[in-house]
Amino acid sequence: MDAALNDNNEIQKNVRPNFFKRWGFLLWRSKTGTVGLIIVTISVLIAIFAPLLAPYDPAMINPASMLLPPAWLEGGSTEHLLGTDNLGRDNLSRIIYGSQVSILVGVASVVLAGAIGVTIGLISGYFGGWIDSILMRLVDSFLAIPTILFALVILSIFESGVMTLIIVLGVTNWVNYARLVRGETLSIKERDYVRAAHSIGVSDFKIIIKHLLPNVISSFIVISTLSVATTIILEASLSFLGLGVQPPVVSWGSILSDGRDYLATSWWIATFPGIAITITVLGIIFLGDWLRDVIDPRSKSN
Amino acid sequence: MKLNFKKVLGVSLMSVFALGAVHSLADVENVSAQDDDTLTIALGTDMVTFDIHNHVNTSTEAIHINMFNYLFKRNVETGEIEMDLAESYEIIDDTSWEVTLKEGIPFHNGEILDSEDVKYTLERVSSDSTLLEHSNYAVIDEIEVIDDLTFIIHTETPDPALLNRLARIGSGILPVDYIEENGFDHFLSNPVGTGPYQYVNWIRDDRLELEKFDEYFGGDISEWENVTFRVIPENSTRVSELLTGGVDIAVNIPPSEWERVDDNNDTYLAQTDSNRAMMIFVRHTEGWPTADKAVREAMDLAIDNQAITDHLLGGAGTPTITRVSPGTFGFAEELSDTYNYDPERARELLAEAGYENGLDIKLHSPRGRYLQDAEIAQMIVGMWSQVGINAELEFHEWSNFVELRNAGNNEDAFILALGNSMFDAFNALDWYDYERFEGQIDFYNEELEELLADAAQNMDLEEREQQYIEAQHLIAEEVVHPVLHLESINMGVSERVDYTPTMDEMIYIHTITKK
Amino acid sequence: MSNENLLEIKELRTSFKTEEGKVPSVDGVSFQIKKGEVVALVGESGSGKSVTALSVLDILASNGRIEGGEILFNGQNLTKYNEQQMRKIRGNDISMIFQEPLTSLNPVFKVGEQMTEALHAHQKISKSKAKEKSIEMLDKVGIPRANKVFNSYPHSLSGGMRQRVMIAIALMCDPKLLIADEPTTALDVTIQAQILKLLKEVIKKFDTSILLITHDLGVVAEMADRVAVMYCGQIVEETDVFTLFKNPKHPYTKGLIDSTPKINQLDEKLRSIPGSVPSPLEYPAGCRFADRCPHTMSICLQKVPNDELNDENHLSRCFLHSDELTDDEKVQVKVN
Amino acid sequence: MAKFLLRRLLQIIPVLLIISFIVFSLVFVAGDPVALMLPDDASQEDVENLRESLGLNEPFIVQYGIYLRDLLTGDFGTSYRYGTDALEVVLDRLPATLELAGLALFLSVVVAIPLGIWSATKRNTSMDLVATGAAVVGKAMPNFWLGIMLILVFSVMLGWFPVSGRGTFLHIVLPALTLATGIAAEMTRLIRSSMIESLSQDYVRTARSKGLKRNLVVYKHAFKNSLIPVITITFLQTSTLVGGTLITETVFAWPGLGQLLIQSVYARDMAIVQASVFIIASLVILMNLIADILYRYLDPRIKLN
Repeated sequence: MDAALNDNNEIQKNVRPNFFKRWGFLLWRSKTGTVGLIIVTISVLIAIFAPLLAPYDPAMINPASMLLPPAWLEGGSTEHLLGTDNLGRDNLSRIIYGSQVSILVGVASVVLAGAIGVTIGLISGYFGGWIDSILMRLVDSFLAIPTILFALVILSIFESGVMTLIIVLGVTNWVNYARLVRGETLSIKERDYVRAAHSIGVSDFKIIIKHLLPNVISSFIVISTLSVATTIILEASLSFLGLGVQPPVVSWGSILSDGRDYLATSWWIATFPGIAITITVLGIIFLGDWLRDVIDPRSKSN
Repeated sequence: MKLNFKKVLGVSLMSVFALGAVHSLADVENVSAQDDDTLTIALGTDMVTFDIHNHVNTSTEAIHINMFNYLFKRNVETGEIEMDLAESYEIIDDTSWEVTLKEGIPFHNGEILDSEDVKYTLERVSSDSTLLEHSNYAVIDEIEVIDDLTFIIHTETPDPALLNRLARIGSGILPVDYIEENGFDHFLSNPVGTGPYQYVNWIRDDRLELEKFDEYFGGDISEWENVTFRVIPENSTRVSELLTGGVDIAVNIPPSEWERVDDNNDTYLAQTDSNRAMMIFVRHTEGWPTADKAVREAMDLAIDNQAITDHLLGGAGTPTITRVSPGTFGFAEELSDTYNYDPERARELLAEAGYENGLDIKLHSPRGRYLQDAEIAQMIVGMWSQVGINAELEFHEWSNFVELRNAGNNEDAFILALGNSMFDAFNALDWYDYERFEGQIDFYNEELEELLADAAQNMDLEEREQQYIEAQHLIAEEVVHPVLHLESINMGVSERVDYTPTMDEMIYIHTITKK
Repeated sequence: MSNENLLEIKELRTSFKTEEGKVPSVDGVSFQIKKGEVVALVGESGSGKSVTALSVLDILASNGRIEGGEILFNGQNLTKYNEQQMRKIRGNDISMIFQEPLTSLNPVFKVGEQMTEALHAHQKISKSKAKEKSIEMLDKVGIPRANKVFNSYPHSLSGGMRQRVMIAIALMCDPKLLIADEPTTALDVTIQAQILKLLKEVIKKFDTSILLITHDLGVVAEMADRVAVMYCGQIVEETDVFTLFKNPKHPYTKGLIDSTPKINQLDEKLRSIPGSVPSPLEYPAGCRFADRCPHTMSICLQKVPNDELNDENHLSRCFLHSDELTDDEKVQVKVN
Repeated sequence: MAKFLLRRLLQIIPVLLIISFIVFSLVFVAGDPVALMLPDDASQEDVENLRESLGLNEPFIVQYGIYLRDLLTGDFGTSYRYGTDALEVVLDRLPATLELAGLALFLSVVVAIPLGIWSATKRNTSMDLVATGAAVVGKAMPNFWLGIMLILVFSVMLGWFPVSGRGTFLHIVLPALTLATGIAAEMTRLIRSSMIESLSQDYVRTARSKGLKRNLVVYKHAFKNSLIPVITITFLQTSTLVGGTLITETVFAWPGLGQLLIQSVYARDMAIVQASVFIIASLVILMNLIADILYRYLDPRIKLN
């Protein structure tokens, strides 16, 4: 029997248990969703309890034990499970503390970008006309300049630190949200209940908040989860360009980029944060995919 | 519409790919490093420009040294100033020097060197204030041409270091007829000099190709027919290119790779001390904690210079108290290859200065500009914290760092590494001149100002040397600022080539021989 | 209409793996189709009639599987066929037309392309010959300016025209059996009549049998020779079309017929069948129609009725016709 | 189609205008280039007359006006580092980047389409999980880490490819692979979902009912419908692609626009920064326009009205 050639099937369509049962079922059934949720929860917990988990102070220089390999390789010591870097700092503690900044930058910049993006999307979608065309041209121009280009130019002007990083990534990434939200608003705006509310004199502002925002939030959640992943990856590239977070602050991206000169000799300094980034991004994307299928069932991509 | 999308998509993308492949094949036929007569050198940053007066960039001069000649040149071993384009010179009075050129020196385009070339070149840099080298040559008033081969250099004030000044970055002599005929822009894209190698081709951020100038006035002194300077910014890539034989010499090998380069049987690590001193400048402005000598001394005593050079520089680099390096005129030998380290004393000094429960300062530092700069900064902050100095470390990208200092916004301290291309104490010690760094350091010492002003114009060389040595001792006693160490030059060299880097960080192709 | 069976389905069982568990959509279905005969499968949506049709051609969705039973076509058991063998059958011996003409044709290919490919799949035929045959077939199904339609895209045609193209495609290789899954549901009434007329001509001209899937009794009356009424994955009644309308035996069939308006009873109030179709995941123990049936007896709630009435021309799966019931089994039970 | 084309082209003008404003304000805010152009101890008066000559004392709007006027003539000012016209330097470096980006895009398309289709037809099987996992890992791996590792393995250890630089065809292989990985991963995911969408359409079931071979059903009927969004996806990767060249060109010492931009930003050579950002933005806009046009041209349903 040939598999998966055509999924149009009567049974799938008319079996719809109630909403919560559905979440529970879907989560339990869809392997990737569960895996994603577990990974994301673990990394968030690591970030929150970093001070308790980290065996050493990430910035403590220890000239005596420089470039120690991980414990299981010969020459490694169990005091430093993942070995030490070129200043003798404990790699494991740095990765644990690094999670704080990487996740914080990812989430905070996405929230900022989301706020700007959703507002502009709603306004442009709802009011349409020349407002819409101006805002959309603004969106097109921001889209035309790759995010990393923006960050490169801005961060080299202003001193880069965690706050500036968040603001810069937030101010340049809002474009995807604006386009998405505008699209949704355009379609919802046509719906009768919105027209009805409009006709009985409900203020535009209230309509946007009461009717449009809730509908838009669901797909916003999906997009924002995925772009937290992209931002974490971008932070590593910015560190490579010397524009990421500066010591003593530490992030996965900064450890990875500082360790790149040692890839040939002490490969573990750069590789473990790389693995941390990859696993967390994997978790976020699986979670994002699962959220998309739960929130808007129309898309059949699961 | 019988358009088959798949074909359209395939064809369009194939063409982009084919264009690329063909283009790159027909492009520069990459002369492989194995080809015997070609020397390939990998630099970290690209040469900036052929305007010899307008770059202030040591790695650019390291290339120009093979294409242009100075009037005088510094003997790498002895440190003596010798004749290069000049045949002889005679001091007429304190402010005029009569120089005679060697006869019949050809430029790469066949033009013969004469006084007009010297007049045009030296007056260009000494008059045009927008040129980056202008401040080092402003002392030259004008060049009086006597005849084709002789001319008199008139300086505005007596300049005992004129010879050193004319044997450094910015002293190359340009072909005036060639430039007047084709314009300076044409010169910039097709440079002509008198050096042993002449220009072939320059693909920016990729490679600069030179070839041997057979009619070089110094004769046949080099074994290499062609030289290619390649630009490879990423450290690990540059090292990998060296290890695979893609290049013969790679500059700025990071300490993390020294062992790997030395152990590899096809390559070895060539190290020498450079005259670039790593220092921490501090503010002497009123109201800043570092204006107090006790604090400065505490900061200096808290730093274990040897630990830095041992742990971070693999033992290369020499701790020092004076920033003037060996081989420089006026070098105070007793203040070199030594350092003060006494954390206990540092704590006492801090207590005396009223900071027994800690001193909070801010340290600015560039990142990725000098050898291990970020690591050294973090280690110093660690050492200071042991004695109760809590330093907030702030890294800056280079342009911001320059701007921060120029605008005088720097706070307590900043890290800087400075070389001395003149190999004369004047160039090193003028950093302690009050006006030069008003608003940035504001260090003022009456006695030192007079000493330096006098030495700058003292034509009696012995006396001048003693004045500079005395100045260095005075600076050391005052602990004007902690000085860390002299950086090392670390080059990776292929076994098929024999080369030792020189302290002036120049790359003399003719000194590189085949094994 | 010879009496030898073209298609014989025995105890067919097809089920689907879904997140909520395995759904038995076809639960032991058996019926036959003779050459040149039109058999209609009637029932509400979700009764398994479409799945039965898809099972014949084995083009079920990825999570669907034929669990058991046999599908004999000219005596060959299709359930034993591998993919290559099934491919030779599909579109050649058995072909199918679907309900949504708008989405059943590929929007990015021209009509002609979608016709000739059916020929090339089964016969060694030159491009021009295939084009010629296609245009000829378009004429046969009553499409004006066949040449122009051959070169146009599906979205430029009307619903009726598209359904005609579907039929033309299905007939390209002169199939013995045509499965029509709700062919006229998506069309408006006037076009519906034309399509039904066309299907009748097809039977005459090409001597094709038709398995007609529909929920519209009017279409059944118009087209079918025999009818099988399906409910919850099972055939509850099967007979010839005249007996079905004149003398329906199974309460569900009666309910269906009563709930369709008749020309001569316009004033009477339409009666509908109370309750709704049980979910396939929780079929009741006894008869699946028990909780909606006006004559439910106690036995209906315990045991599953089998072919209680089974004379050679009429079958009904209901205890009302069985004569060995004990008294307490016959006790009437009020359910709705 | 022509009306649509005209409207789209007209839309580009305000976009380019906004981009020029963004680029200019970035430069304006970047502070005083003069400080960097003059030697450290240039006197205040030197600084002053240089500012005057560059017209840096004019109000913002006037300066923007001058800037715009020059822009129209393609004059982005002269690069103080290279001493020549900025646009000339940028255009001189563009072919290297286009060549690298072009090959990377080609590689990602050649990998992503079959992988995307394959994992779509193997949905919910363990194979699909492996493919999706691999795609995510490809996307999550930072470019520079991958680049350095490729060099260490394929050049240093195995010696198959030269380490860096631009020259023979062998030089472009590793950089293109590094750049293509992230793009291919992203495209595989997008193609997979687009294919799943097409595979669930009614016409695929009709195609199967005609007895067409499996590959014909998947690669002809289903893929052709996905081809249209796939083409759009391919062209929309330009922005990510160019972003990627910044890192890849630095790691592989590839003399392209990406590396030039980084060096210029570090050296505050704002003329080059402006020219590069503008050229890159126009390239991205052009590719987005092509994507739009191709989308409309290839989909018969839209072409008609």
